[in-house]
Amino acid sequence: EPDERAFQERINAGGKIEPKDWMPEGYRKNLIRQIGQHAHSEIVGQLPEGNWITRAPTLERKAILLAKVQDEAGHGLYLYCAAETLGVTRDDLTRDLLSGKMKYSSIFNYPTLTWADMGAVGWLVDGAAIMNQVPLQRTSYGPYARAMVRICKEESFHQRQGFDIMMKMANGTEAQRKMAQDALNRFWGPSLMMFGPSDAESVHSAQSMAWKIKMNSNDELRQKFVDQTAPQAEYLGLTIPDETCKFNEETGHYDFAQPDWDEFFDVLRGNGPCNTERLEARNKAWDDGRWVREGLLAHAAKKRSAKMAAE
Amino acid sequence: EPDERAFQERINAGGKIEPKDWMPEGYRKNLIRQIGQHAHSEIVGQLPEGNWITRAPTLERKAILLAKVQDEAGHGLYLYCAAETLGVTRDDLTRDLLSGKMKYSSIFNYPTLTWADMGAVGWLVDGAAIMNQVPLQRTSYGPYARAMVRICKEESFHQRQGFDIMMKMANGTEAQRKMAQDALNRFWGPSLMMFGPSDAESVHSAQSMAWKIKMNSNDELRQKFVDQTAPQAEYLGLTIPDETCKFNEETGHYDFAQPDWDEFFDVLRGNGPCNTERLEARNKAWDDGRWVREGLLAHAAKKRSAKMAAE
Amino acid sequence: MNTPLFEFLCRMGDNTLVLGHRVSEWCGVAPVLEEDIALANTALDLIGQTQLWLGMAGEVEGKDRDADKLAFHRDVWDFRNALLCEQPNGDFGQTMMRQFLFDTWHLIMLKALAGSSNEQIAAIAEKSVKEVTYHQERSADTVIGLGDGTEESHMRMQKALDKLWPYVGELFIGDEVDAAMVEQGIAPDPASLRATFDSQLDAVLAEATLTKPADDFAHKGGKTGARHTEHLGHMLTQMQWLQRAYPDASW
Amino acid sequence: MNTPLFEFLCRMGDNTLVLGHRVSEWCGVAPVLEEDIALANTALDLIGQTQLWLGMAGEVEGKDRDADKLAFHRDVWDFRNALLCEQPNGDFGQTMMRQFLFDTWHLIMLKALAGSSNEQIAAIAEKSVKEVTYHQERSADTVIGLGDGTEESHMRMQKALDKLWPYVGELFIGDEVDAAMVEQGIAPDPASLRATFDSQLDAVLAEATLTKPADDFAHKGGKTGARHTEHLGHMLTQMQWLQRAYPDASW
Repeated sequence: EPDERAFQERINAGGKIEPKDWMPEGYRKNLIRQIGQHAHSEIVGQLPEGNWITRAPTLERKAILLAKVQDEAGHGLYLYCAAETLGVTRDDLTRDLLSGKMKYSSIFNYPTLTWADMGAVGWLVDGAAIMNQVPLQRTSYGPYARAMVRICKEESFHQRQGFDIMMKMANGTEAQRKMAQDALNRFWGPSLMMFGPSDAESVHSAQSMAWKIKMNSNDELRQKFVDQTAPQAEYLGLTIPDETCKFNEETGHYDFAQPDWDEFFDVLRGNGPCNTERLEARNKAWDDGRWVREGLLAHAAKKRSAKMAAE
Repeated sequence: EPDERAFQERINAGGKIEPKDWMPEGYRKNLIRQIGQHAHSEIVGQLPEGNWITRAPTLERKAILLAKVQDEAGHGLYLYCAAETLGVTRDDLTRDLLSGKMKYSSIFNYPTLTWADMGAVGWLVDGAAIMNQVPLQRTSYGPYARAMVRICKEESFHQRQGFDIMMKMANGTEAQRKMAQDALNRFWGPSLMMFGPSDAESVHSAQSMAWKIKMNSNDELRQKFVDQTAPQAEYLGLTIPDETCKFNEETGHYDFAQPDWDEFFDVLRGNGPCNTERLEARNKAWDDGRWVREGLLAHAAKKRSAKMAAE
Repeated sequence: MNTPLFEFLCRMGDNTLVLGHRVSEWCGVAPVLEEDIALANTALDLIGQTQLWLGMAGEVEGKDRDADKLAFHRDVWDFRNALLCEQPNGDFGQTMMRQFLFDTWHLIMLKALAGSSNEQIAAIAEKSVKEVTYHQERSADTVIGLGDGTEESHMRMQKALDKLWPYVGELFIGDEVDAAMVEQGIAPDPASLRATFDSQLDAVLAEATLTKPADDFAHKGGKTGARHTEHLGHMLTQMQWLQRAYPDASW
Repeated sequence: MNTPLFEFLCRMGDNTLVLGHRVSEWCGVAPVLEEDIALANTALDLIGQTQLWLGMAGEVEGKDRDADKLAFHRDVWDFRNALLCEQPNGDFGQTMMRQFLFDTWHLIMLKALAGSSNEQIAAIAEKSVKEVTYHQERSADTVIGLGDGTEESHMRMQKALDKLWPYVGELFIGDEVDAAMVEQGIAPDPASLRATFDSQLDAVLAEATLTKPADDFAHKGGKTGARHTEHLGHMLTQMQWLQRAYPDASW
């Protein structure tokens, strides 16, 4: 098919696909899934950090955390807008999130249990997210690529803030060091899982890479993440909960053990520590907010018709 | 009327009126109001103390407070039973409480703000309650008098526990002493109000005293309370928030200033600091519990009919 | 040391601290994404203002207490926020009604403080006016939109107004601290702000088709600290937890 | 010092502490007065048992920590209660379902502990068996009454069971602490209690017309302390507030 060939050639040449351009149905569908999941992750991702806003230890930390969570909501907004250019509405996507039909990043199904988790989330979770997202600034779909540019700028700021919290904790009192180590212990494996299973097992990978909506292999990014993070852990004086995690002179990379993939699939199936709570929280917000959305819509309609009557 | 005369003579002779005995309609009505209000006070009275059960400072204090609140629910139960002997149901009385038609003791419309308030409530509020209740053990209505005997025994135990908390606080750290004094400052006036306005202004007093459902004048009991409490405050090293509160050698009693009766009437009208919260809490409990009450009733009915079918 | 000034600064800072905390409780669970963002933004501004007010309070006091020390190491009786600020969020309507009532007072107050004889206060007020102007526009719009929305939203907003109304009066009750501020040209007499407040309120309520309650009974005890509601203590258990549990740590 | 024994005692004591706290949250707001009394009574028993278990844990540890020190001065990671105990109350049905699941396990466990080689543990267990027998009868009756009540009560109880089921498995998962206890004849192998639990559970669920979920997935991390749920930290802000804010005070 000539359309499809032209489309692929344009991508190969580094061109951008824009909303009104022809695109294969699979491309559209895959993008909706991917951007939608990413948007949902930003939204659900507010919850584990929101859990500590009311307990932040200083006014400054509270402000930083609030700003961060606000940014995440903003990222959700950009991404829903990007998805909408593909012909779905935000409400459609939201309903699929709330019914459990669409997923969000599994990492947000883990609980935040101490203040150090705010550090670990920034350092590890945002760190892993950035690894995934930086290449996506060059993705083939224009609105998505542009959203990623804005998002990446803010994410790397968040990651630095997270690392800063970890430094304070790691250089703090004995209890703080303990919290920091405990946070690393709990978030290390789940962070490695953020890149997805090995590409060998991944269904969508080859086509997605050809379409440039996936830019690197999962294993490649995971290795990059470990290579970046392991020396940072050392710098913090914390121990990565993996005895095999060592620099390998031969490969020039850090060796590391695979995370517990059984746990990953458990979480995907809905059995993560917080799956139920997260979906309940979002569903409750949506249901409790119905009267507000309806009220504001009704008011806007009244104003419109009053304006039309006056014209 | 001979019935009425015989009734009054029996009371004058110190006899007890029992549920099946003839009684004037006014006597019945007044008793229902008085016993019902007393029962409601026990129920609503769980809330200000319940507010600190989850924050009790030691396991022992938590256990003592739980036991106390449990006793109060028990007192409510005795009193509703006594009221039911007069031909109303507990549900009738509850509905009148929830709609605001029936009152409960105004003191429970004040907030409990520090742990010292648990002491002040026991020492002052239970102390004032006992002053009111001890004479009621001799009230003319048998079921009421017998309920009061059980209640008074437990109340005086509670009062001692409250005083014990105050002692710990008053002899504790600077912050604890501050909490103790602050609690006394806030609860002194409201405690004096517990005896009601001066008898000169009280509508029901004369008839109720003839019927022996009120045994002493409000002012008399208030004076007794001040005479008992002032030396205790002194013993604790706390200052009663009333400069005029001094022992008067001539009268043999403590002088004291009247509490702020405007505030009292504000609270009665529903404008106390916690009127709204208290009624909301009780209404919510009742509404949320509907399915439970209905479920248990339905199950009991099923069991009954299964049993009848089997016979 | 200037005790009335310290008190006054705590009142300003505790208002923003406590209300900021309440607003931040909404994080991630607002009715629409745009509201999540707006509420976080409001909370953020209020926390920022808290740092300025309580920071200055600490300096004025001169006892080596900074804004964090004041925020996280005082117990209920030392808090000076108006009772309105500590009231629970309730539903979104109650939250926005509380916000509108507070914002409207806050903006009038801050505009007056921008002319304070105390330059530092004038500067804090000037900075805050910009933020609060936006808060007030937003909360007024929401009150109007929901008051004049559906039958349900109207009913909920009227209920919210009725519930919160008894906490409005305290904002305008003066005491000896206020008198000292007036005398020094630092701050306005609270009562003097009422007329402007009422006229702005009436205009918004009219558009929102809401009825101002007839009873003007006013709860008090927040800004003097004499008697807060039971809600504040519960808020502090959360807010101050880490500082209380690990007093030696730095974060 | 006997570390596995200390761990074991903390597990027993933290279960009763945390569940006792949850139950005490109902104070004054139960569906009927008789339930107010019964719930307060259950909470009271559990707090009393906590004093015994954590008191003994402190003695065994020998670091001068008494039951209060352990209850009020540890942070989440040091808590050893099963995740089931820290789950929120939800509605009354969820509270009673949690209670029934816990009571049923608890009673079987305590009966086994009554034969412990450690006399002090045997004595605590024996005293507790009396109380918990009553708890279990009551919670089983309530589960039956509400399960086999109205359509709504049935639906709510099934929902409660479905929600809490993933927290049941942890009660029966053993680890090296349990192995040490078995070896010393102090406590039974957790897995060995499952058959009795299941048969008692099945009997009650049958009478309650409720269906046991098919999926046996079990959350874990509570009794080892490796990963509690987010609920525990919030509970501790309340529970430990006064002790944390005023560490030098005695009460």
